[in-house]
Amino acid sequence: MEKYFDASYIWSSIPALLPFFKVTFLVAGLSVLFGTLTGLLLSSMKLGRNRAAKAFAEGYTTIMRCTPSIVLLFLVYYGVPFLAGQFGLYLHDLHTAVFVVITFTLQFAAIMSEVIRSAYLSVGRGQFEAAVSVGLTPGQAYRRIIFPQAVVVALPNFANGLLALLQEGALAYTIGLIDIVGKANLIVAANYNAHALEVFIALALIYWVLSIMIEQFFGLLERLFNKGKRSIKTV
Amino acid sequence: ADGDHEVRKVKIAYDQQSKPMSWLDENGEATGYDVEVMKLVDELLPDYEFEFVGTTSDDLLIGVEQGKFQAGVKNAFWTEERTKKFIYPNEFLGLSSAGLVLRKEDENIKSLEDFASAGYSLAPIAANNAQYTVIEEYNTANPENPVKLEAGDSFTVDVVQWVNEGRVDGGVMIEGPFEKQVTAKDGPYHQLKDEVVYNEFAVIKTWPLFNKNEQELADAYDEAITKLAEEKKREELSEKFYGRNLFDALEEVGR
Amino acid sequence: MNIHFMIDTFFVALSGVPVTLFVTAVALLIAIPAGFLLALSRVNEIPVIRQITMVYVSFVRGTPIIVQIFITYASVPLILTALFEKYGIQANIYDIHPIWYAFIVFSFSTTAILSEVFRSSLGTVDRGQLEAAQSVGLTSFQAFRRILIPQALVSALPNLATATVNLIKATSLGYAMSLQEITLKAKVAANAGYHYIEAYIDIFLVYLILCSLVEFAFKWYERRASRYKVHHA
Amino acid sequence: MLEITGLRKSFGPLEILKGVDLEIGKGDVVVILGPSGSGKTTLLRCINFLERADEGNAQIGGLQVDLRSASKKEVHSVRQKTAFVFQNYNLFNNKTAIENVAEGLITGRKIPKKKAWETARKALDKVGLSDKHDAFPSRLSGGQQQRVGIARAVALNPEIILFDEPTSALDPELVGEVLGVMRQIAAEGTTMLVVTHEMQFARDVANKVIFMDGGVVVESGTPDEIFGRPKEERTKQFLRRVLPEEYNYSI
Amino acid sequence: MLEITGLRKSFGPLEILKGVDLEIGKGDVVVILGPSGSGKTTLLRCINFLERADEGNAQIGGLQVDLRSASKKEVHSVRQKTAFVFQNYNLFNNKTAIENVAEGLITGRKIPKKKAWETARKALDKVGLSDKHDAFPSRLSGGQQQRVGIARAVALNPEIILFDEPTSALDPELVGEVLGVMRQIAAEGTTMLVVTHEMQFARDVANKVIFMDGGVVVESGTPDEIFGRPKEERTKQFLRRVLPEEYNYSI
Ligand SMILES: Nc1ncnc2c1ncn2[C@@H]1O[C@H](COP(=O)(O)OP(=O)(O)OP(=O)(O)O)[C@@H](O)[C@H]1O
Ligand SMILES: Nc1ncnc2c1ncn2[C@@H]1O[C@H](COP(=O)(O)OP(=O)(O)OP(=O)(O)O)[C@@H](O)[C@H]1O
Ligand SMILES: [Mg+2]
Ligand SMILES: [Mg+2]
Repeated sequence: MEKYFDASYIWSSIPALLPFFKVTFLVAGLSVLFGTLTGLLLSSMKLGRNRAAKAFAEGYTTIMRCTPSIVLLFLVYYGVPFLAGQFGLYLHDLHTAVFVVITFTLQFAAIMSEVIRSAYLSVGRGQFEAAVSVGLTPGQAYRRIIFPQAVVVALPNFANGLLALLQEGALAYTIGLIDIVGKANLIVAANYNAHALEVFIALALIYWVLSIMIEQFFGLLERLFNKGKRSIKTV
Repeated sequence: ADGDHEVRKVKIAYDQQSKPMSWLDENGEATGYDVEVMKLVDELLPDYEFEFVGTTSDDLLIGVEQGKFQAGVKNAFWTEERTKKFIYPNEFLGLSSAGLVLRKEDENIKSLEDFASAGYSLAPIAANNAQYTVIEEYNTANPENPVKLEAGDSFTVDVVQWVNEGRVDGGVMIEGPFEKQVTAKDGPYHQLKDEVVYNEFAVIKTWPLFNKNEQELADAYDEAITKLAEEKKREELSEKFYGRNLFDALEEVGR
Repeated sequence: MNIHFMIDTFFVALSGVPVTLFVTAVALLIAIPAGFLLALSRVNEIPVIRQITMVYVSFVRGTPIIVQIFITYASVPLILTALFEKYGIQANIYDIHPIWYAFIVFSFSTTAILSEVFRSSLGTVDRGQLEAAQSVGLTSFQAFRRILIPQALVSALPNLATATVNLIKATSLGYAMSLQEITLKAKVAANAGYHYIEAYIDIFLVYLILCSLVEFAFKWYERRASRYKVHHA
Repeated sequence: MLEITGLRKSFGPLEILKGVDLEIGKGDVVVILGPSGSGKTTLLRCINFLERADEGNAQIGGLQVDLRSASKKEVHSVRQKTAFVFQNYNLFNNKTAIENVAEGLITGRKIPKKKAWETARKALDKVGLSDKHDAFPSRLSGGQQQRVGIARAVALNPEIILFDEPTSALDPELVGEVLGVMRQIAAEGTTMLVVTHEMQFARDVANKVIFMDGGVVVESGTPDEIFGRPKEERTKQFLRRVLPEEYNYSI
Repeated sequence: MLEITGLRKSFGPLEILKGVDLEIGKGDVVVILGPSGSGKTTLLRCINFLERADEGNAQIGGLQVDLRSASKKEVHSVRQKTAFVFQNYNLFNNKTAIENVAEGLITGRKIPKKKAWETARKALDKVGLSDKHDAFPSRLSGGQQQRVGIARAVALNPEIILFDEPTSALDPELVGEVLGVMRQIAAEGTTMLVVTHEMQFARDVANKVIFMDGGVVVESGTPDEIFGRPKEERTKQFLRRVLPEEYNYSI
């Protein structure tokens, strides 16, 4: 085993990988931002009374959930410029990262629409009724009463979605985006495929530390938003 | 370039993880045998300006077909069927030496026939890799004595290590990488130089792939490459990237 | 676009479905009980196991599956050979079919995800249900089996469905281990003529059909399992 | 003050309110009695537009509205004139007791923050919660939560307060507490419409009792009329079942 | 039948039960009264091991157990001898009415399925639910659910049934229903320990009333003694607050 495994490759890869984290971060960050906004829209379609909008939002969610990310990535990467081309727009020069962000926005929106929907439903209707009965407008009731309570419920699932997104982002290298995973692949290629194990262990370590940080951060947020809520221990 | 002619920018995709044929180096520059030849072609074509776009093999193939890229290099071999999707120019880009990596004691296995007869197992090859095609074609031609061919992914398979470990009996490799890994003094597997061998079984022409609408570009390429052939530029690059002038073996190249 | 090729390859891709489903089924069979036990260990705050579970869950949830696949695929044989040599065991671990690696990787990752699913679903069952069961003379084990688990299952089902769909999609990464599943088969077929667009569309269709069916089955079962509930407007 | 005419409401095929008429004068305390499912809650909810009626008109503090088709603006002004005390409290879980009371004043009524908190403080003190201003609802007992709900309604100083069974989830000692607070508010001249099962309260505090069954007002009158000389058979039957025997003796 | 001695229980720093002694004879119906928070529920829960006591002994139907350190087996046999009727019903949500009743018989008591269903059917009929055997709890009204809870306890034919405020979550019409069922069971000679606020029931049905406050038994005696001639000041005070005035007059 020692013959093939050389831990020094792990330590030398980490500093080479880290700078590329900002690509991963940027792509994930933008996707989360746009995906959450789109998800909000989708969930309001699902909760609303318009049947066509509801059917659309539900169909959209099913298709997105059932499409492997890699396939979606290719569909967007080639489909979007193709469609734009029909309208005389030339989009082939756009940076690869744009397509990656679009892909993960589409996907994250589907996940978030479910997260938001269930969080909204978990806040009893009574809270809304009480708010309008003391003279708040529906808008104010959503903003001041429903939203802060729904956030608490949504946080753990939001964290789940975020972690999943960071992982799925690993696929972006298939269309040539050099994020942290892409860089790991390049390092491996530069070694003629030798010592790939060590490089990927380094990659896993970085991801692991990041996920622990995210978990801790969300745990903190949960405690922060959780004021006034009685937490019941399970079983 | 003459002033009244507009220079046309074209995108040439390359497989960025295929050292030494093509890769993205530490400085973020495209390089490798295939890329360097194309750079020379660019220099000879005043009407064109090449932009090299690094990507993966899958994306390169789809991208060139769709016109996202005008051409691509990925150590591609020629098959009849592929000519329906892409324009193959008249002139090839380079040569690739394919060989079997074997344990020292199997040194006497010189060809795919020998390998197949021994009933040996072969390391998986990525389905979109040219080597896969070579073996597949051999199997089609020799249905009574096929090599056990398995598809996998290049980045999970480390041929030299796998052969040495005994995980497989042999693997297909291009000569260049083998040189750099094992033979070279600073190669990561130099310590295995007495345990594994590389037995070449074929030298094969490699081609750039052009989008179906790029006949003009392909013709321009042909013109340039003919000139380079005269200047023996490809031979120099072969020496540089593969450690050996494969053009010496041009006579025996079947395809 | 080559429609003829696309149709042929659709069936080639379809022939990878059994392997995909097999891996999915084995992973679920292992992960459901294992995930449940881990969830119990966290719910009941069993000291050491709880910490180990947390570290394990954060690793599996935090690192890309493709990286987990790679590490398992590359290191398990190395470690096993070293062990076998040390203890003089005569066995050739290289004869192992790649599907075994798939079982390992996907069972591990699904276990971690399901442990979280079960943890939250156990929290939705009222403690009174356990007390009522004990008060009519059921043991804790009987209470779990007959009262608590059937109820927890209802709230776990939507998440279980998501996890299953994600698992099915994730098995497509099995191509990296030469697993003869949908993606690999389609891509091998595509290689001869470089029909990659057609292959990806086939892959898309097969997964869409497969996952929609799974989603539909779960929805159906969820309705059945929750028939005791009244749905308020 | 409040006048309802021809209120009808169905849920799907089920007609719950079958034409209800109602009149309440300024300062009145009106109690609605009736068996479970008779539509009492639905009536209150329709008045406050928590449910849209299928038909009916209301005149609330000088404002004339169609209960079926009132505009968003009209709904909002009706809600500004009323307050609702919910059976299950419905306190804002994410706000402390005092924030619960102040929310409607600050956000709904646009009262300056300082003044709103002053009012909220007074309202909480009035219901005997001087020491619980900063507690979250989850840390209050049922009776305390119900009292915050009442303080929240009272602080708005609305033209009318609607109570939906404000004591039904409380234990007997707490019932006394909450009814005491309501008595006091009634004494201050606030108009109240109360759905309750507390006969004692109805008799002592109300100046009008309405008996509902099957979606219509069966009978209405002073407490003495309803409890002492009920006219309708259905009313008598209900009272027999609900009142403790001794209570009947004592009348 | 049931004898408790020296029962103590704390939650964290809070001592809830401060040494409770209790004796119930076969066929007795004992009612426990007391203000909210006095530890009534905790007492019942400790008897059934839903909470572990810190100290105390019990003798239940011939079985002597230490309430603090009883073994799993002992706990199980105590539970086989008792049944618990919960304040909030706690029916098994995933089982129909009849399955709720049969579950303890089949899985707990190992009674053959056919016989268990027979018993369950009879128990449900007895509480007046002949037409609801196959309804899930979510489709039953509160009173119906509470009656299923009682049927579930009765069907087990235990040596003693523990009731925790079986009527407090019901509306007045349903209270009568449930108390009627309990009266009937008492008449059949079942031993019962009942926490309730229904004074009427205590007076009519109980042959012993226990008044608890602050974690101890303040006073106990026959209903006439407790209601008519309470000795302790605390008892008098509680009864004054809880009983409707007319009730006091009528005594
Ligand atoms: N959203 C709804 N959808 C369908 N039916 C409803 C809805 N809300 C109420 N109902 C039905 O309307 C009827 C009247 O309900 P309502 O709550 O007004 O009764 P109530 O007089 O307040 O009874 P209670 O004393 O039990 O509170 C009931 O039969 C109830 O089942
Ligand atoms: N699990 C617990 N943790 C901490 N304190 C508890 C717990 N359970 C009960 N208590 C406290 O113990 C005291 C007695 O509770 P218990 O439920 O026995 O009262 P009770 O007499 O049944 O009152 P009620 O009539 O309101 O039901 C209360 O002050 C309560 O807050
Ligand atoms: Mg009501
Ligand atoms: Mg209690």
